[in-house]
Amino acid sequence: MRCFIGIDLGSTTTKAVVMDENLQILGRGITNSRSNYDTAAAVSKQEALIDTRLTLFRRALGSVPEVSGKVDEILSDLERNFRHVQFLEQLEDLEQTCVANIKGPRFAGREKVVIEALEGTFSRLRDSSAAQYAPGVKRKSDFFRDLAGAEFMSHGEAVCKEAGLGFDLILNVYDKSIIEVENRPPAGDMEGKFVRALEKGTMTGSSILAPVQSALAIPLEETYVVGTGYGRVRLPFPKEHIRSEILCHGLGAHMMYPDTRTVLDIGGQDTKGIQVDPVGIVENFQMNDRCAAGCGRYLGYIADEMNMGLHELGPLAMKSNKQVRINSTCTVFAGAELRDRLALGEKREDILAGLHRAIILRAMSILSRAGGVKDQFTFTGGVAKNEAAVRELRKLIKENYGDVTINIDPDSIYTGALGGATFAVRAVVN
Amino acid sequence: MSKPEAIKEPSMEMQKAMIARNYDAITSKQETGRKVSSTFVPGNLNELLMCFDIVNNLPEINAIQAGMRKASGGYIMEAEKSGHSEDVCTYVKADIGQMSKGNIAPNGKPYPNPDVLMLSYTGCYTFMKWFELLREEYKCPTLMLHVPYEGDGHSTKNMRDYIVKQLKEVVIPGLEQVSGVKFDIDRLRQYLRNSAKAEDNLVWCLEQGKVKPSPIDAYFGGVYYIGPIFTAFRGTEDAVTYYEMLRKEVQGRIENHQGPLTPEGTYFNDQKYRLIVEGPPNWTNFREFWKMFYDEGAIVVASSYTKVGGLYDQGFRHDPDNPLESLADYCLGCYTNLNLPTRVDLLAKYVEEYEADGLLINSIKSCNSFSAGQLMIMKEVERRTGRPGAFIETDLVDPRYFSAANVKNRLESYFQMIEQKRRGGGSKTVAA
Amino acid sequence: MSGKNRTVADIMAVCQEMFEDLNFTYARKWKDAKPGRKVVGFLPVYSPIEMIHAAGCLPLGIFGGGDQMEVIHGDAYYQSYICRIPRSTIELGVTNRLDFVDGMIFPFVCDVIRNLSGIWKLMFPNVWSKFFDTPQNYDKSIGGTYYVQELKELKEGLEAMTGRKISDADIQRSIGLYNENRRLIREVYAFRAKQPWLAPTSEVYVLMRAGLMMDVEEHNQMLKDYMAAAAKEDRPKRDNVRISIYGSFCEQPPLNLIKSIEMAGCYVVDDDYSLNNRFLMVDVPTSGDPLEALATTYIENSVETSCKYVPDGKVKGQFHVDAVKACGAEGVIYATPSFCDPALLDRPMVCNKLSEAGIPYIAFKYAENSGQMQPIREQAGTFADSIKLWS
Amino acid sequence: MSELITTGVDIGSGCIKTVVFKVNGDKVEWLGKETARIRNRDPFQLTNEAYDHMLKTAGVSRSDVSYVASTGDAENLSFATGHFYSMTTHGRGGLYLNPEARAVLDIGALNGRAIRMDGVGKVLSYKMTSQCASGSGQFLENIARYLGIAQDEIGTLSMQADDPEKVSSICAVLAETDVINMVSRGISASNILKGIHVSMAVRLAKLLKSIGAVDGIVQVTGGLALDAGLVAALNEAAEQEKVNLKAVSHPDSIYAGAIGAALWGAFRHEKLARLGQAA
Repeated sequence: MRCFIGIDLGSTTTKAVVMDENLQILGRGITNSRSNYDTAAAVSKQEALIDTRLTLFRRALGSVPEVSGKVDEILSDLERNFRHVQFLEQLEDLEQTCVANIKGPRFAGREKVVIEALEGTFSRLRDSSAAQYAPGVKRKSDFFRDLAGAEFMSHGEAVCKEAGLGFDLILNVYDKSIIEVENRPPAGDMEGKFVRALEKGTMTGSSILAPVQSALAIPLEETYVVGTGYGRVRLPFPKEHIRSEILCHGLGAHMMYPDTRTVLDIGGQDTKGIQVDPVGIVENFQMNDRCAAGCGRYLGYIADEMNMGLHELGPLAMKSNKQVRINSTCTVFAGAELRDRLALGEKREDILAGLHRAIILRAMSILSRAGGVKDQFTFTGGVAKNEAAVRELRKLIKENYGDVTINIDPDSIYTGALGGATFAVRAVVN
Repeated sequence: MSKPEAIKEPSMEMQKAMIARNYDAITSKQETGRKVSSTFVPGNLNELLMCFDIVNNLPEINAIQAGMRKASGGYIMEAEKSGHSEDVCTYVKADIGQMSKGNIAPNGKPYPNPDVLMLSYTGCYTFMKWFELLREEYKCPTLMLHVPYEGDGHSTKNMRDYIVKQLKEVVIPGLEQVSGVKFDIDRLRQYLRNSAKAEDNLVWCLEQGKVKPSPIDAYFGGVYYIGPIFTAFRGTEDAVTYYEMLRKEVQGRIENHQGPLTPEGTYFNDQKYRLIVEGPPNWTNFREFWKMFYDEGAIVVASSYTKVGGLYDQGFRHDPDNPLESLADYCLGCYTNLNLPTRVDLLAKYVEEYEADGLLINSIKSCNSFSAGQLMIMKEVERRTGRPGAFIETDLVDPRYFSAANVKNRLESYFQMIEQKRRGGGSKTVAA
Repeated sequence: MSGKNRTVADIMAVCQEMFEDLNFTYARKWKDAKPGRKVVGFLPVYSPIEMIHAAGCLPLGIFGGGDQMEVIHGDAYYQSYICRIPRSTIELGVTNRLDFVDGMIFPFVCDVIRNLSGIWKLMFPNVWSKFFDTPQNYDKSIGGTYYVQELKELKEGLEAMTGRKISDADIQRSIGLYNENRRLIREVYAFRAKQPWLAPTSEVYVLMRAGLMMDVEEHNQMLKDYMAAAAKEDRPKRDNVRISIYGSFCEQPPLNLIKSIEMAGCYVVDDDYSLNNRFLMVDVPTSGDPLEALATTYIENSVETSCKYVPDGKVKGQFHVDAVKACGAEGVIYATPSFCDPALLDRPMVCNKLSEAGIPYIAFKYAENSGQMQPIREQAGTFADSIKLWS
Repeated sequence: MSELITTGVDIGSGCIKTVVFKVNGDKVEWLGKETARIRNRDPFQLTNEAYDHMLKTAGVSRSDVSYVASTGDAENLSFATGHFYSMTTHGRGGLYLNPEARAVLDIGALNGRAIRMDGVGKVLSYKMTSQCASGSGQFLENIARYLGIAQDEIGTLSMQADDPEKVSSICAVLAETDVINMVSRGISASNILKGIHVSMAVRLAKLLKSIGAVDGIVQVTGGLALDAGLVAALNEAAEQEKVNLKAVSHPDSIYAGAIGAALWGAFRHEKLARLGQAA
């Protein structure tokens, strides 16, 4: 079948959306951008195609009366198992890479101990992965780096302590290796992995297997790809396949909410305020200037500084009932400000609440610069998933612009890619 | 495909020779015994200085030259090392840094110390500090001409009288003393007559931006067109000849339906977007910056930067019949001496009269006189014209503040937006 | 409560409240107290507020929003490389906190404040606003003549706004009150220079800031009360060094910054904070033509600060050297707002002059909403250490 | 003049340093030292532990100590006798580590500080970097972590660079993106690290010049003092500037602040004792 793909190469994550020729979304995929853009584009596209398969499965299972009412469960089971297979595959790659990286004077005479510690760590990682992928478990991140990393820290530190070994040594091997693993092009054989996931799953019975297999057999043809985002110039695409991220964001938001007039996107290193007209055409836009203060990366730094997952910041901030005023949104100095405040005896949740407000205040300024907020308003980007940030945004929008419908789509991080995919359809179909 | 041979126009060669002659006159002052003044572009009193046989040296132009030669970055660092803040104007720092690096003019010879600092402080606060700083260096006489700002949108008799009085009682006696030449008002009248002639032709050329395709680029090309009249040549016969020549060239391009020449030496005929630009250009990456425009088919049809040294297209001419008063009016009317509402009026008028797609602002970190308030200007011009504006940020001569990727991203987004709006057809504007 | 019974804490409570009040309750109440009253705002550094007073209006000093104001719309008007005071001033405007202000005066400070006057005209076309350009030529017959005429135009503007003529006697009366205000302020400064432990700058500063927002006669009384009350305070003298602060004449630092400097072992014995009330250094004559009196005092007897041209290069910066000697400071902290062109361009010239005179100095930048005080304490503290250990 | 025990406590953003000295007039004996990484712990509690551990190792008890001098972020340290600010202490500490030094460059995680002093440690002038952090140690640490390079490998790698790649962005976050771009363009870690070192060195050289340190020995102290690549870049920057500065480091550079504090503490103690006698 004909697939139209939009890829949004952002500074921290790369997103892809697959559409059919009727502008229906078939799949979405995301990965972290890191250093190799070709790989990031390939991985996100592959992820979107995996998601497309799931959509096709859903369509196929829709006509199987035996599973009616149970399709959601079956598919989430299938996906969960698929992800687990994928995780274990990457974990193995990581372990091999780590072992290969134990060389040089730093390890002289200690190779054996270090390898043992690594093996111990990875064995625990494999064991605990089953729990991570158990039904109903909420994972901290979508990315291998984050998932493996967090587990590696806790297991590794424990293993090293038991072995009387400095953790820094192992951590360094991990840092070196994860970058190599991430930048390797993705392994193929999607279909094989789905089959293995099926086998691993609790569901058996021929009534499912046949439709799934037929869905697996549908060829996915990449009819037209449009690239956008911060790194678009580095994408290996001809110029006519590249669109400005502003345009893609505007159009993407319009596709999700046709009545939207103002869009705010908070990305890793930029914040954009966009006004769109009733047909999704951008009328006006503003972005932050040469300084990335108050962008998504800011929260990343804060999370690192507090030794927390990015997903945990919002919930902690929600616990605050006395917000601390934070005036600096310089990303790097955020850590210093945080320490300053902690030293003054302020509570973590109160500081965090203040930091979230600071980000939103920056965004409010950019919106103001772009011409204010008109009904309907759509908030997109990674920060749109953060409940504390959303709470502040709602408050400030109401105070400054009154009652405005605020749209936040759980898949809003894909807005730019969605716009790109729409452009791809238009390039061929219209 | 082989590269076509770059075309050059006679006016360019002539200007180049004029500039070279002026640098030679400056750097050979020991031999010729001529006096040299340092002064600024906006509100410069070139005709008056000529009356005293004083050669005119312009530190702003020297900083631009250093920027285009890619030397300004080093000079700025030098000035910052000696205690100048990272926050302040890079023209000043390039000038001061250049001094501690031998102060070599583009012709390879050292700049002599000026005999007088002619501080005609028009529309820019920093000028005042700049010459206070240079005064500490050169310890030479400094003549301050305070030009009041047109805060209420117009000049007043009091302002004009104040300037004329300063000219009569401070500037002219000061220049007589420095040069040993007695002031002759008829000489000034003759120079002003020349100025007015050249100004007529300049205005004609700038107004051809209304033609489609535009035979001129009123920003990147514009900085060359204004060269002689804004600097050491206004009032000279050379400048009169230059503008006659320029006019003929523009006329020729109109007849051939040609656009202006790009630095690559080809005519830029395929013009997709017509822009009005506000703010000075970036000099360190001037060609790269320009290329981002013509590569995308964007032509600048009018700009405010070409008005910093005089708002001739709005009717002002130097007037031999009222010489000192007309110098006062000239100073008062320079673009940066206008208040914000007046600047908005002017830019909105350009958008309409030149049938532009919108206003693009190049916001310069160094220049608060231009930059403070530009976002308001953009909002207002968008509101009044219903055409979208765009905002990019660079600096005059500090290479650290030119982020090519950032500028390109915004420009491309802007052009694609205009394109999309055209295709979308009839979509209504941002006007509230 | 007034008069001799007021304690420092009482006075400070009043001042602190006014200083922090971003809704300008005092000025609103003043305006409502009598029908037809008008309020005229003015920005740093210098405006002849006697003229506003003579017009029967309350002169209201507007110094931005400080560190407690969240700036949303103000940032939409300014790039990141522009100082903070115009942003927060715009924020005050668009959030209707200045909706009761009938007129605004933007005096000459720099290009940013100058252009703010134009923004104000575009944003609030119904408010009378004036860019007030004081002369940079200090010859009485040239700059003075120009200035008298400018004052006349200012007077006409105020008259048109209030619908009431201003007589010479009105202006003379106002000059008299402000002469007293300036005299008392000089006394407070002298008191602090003599016994800085009794009049910490974190107090004097707030006292001065509040003074520029209240009725001048009320402030005159308050200044007297403060000196009487402060003299009675039991505050021990500490092993601190004496320093002067310069460069802070326009955008003001957060109060915490002043406190941090004091905490790090410095007594501030001179400063150029809220300079409007000390800009004229002598009494303005109350006889003769009052406009000429104001003009001549400005021309002949006003402070040297970065927004004034110094005609004689040889004495540039000498003013600061003399001021340091007069107040007995042991060093100078040249503290400027980030992106403040006047102060930052002046800095090398003034600091060189200090060095030549053997006066130690340090320099740093701040913003009205600076939140991190650790680097400030570190720099001021090291400065205090160096004077303490080796001077 | 009598023998006395003095200690110095320096709380930094990542690490706590404590030292103990025996001072008798000009005779100075270093008895013990201890560092502790803060890593999400309460710095004051950690300081107590590290301090006691150090005293124990040195065989000194708390009651033997005449002056506890704090520096860095330790103004609120409850058991300190007095506080000295970091540029006062780094100047003195640098001089102790190298008596020929006439300037100190303290390079910490967020700020750089340049201090010029005379032969007895009196600070003549000083300046701190401020504002954007792309030239800071924290930035270097983030990039190294991203590249998978351990702290102690940075210097060696940097010195192997053949074509350093300059980081142009002013903002650290955007600079980080610059670096990611470099990796994607295949620039080696050596050249990236050296590029960062060069841009830091240029800023720091500017700082030194602005305080009038134009010749002689510059003692590098603080968290990044042991980064040989940075020190090499500093010397290259000095050479390019044609100033006769020589940047040197010392294995105990990280203790400079604590050492300076301890020694000024002794100085102050004696001064106070003299004043006490006089009174």
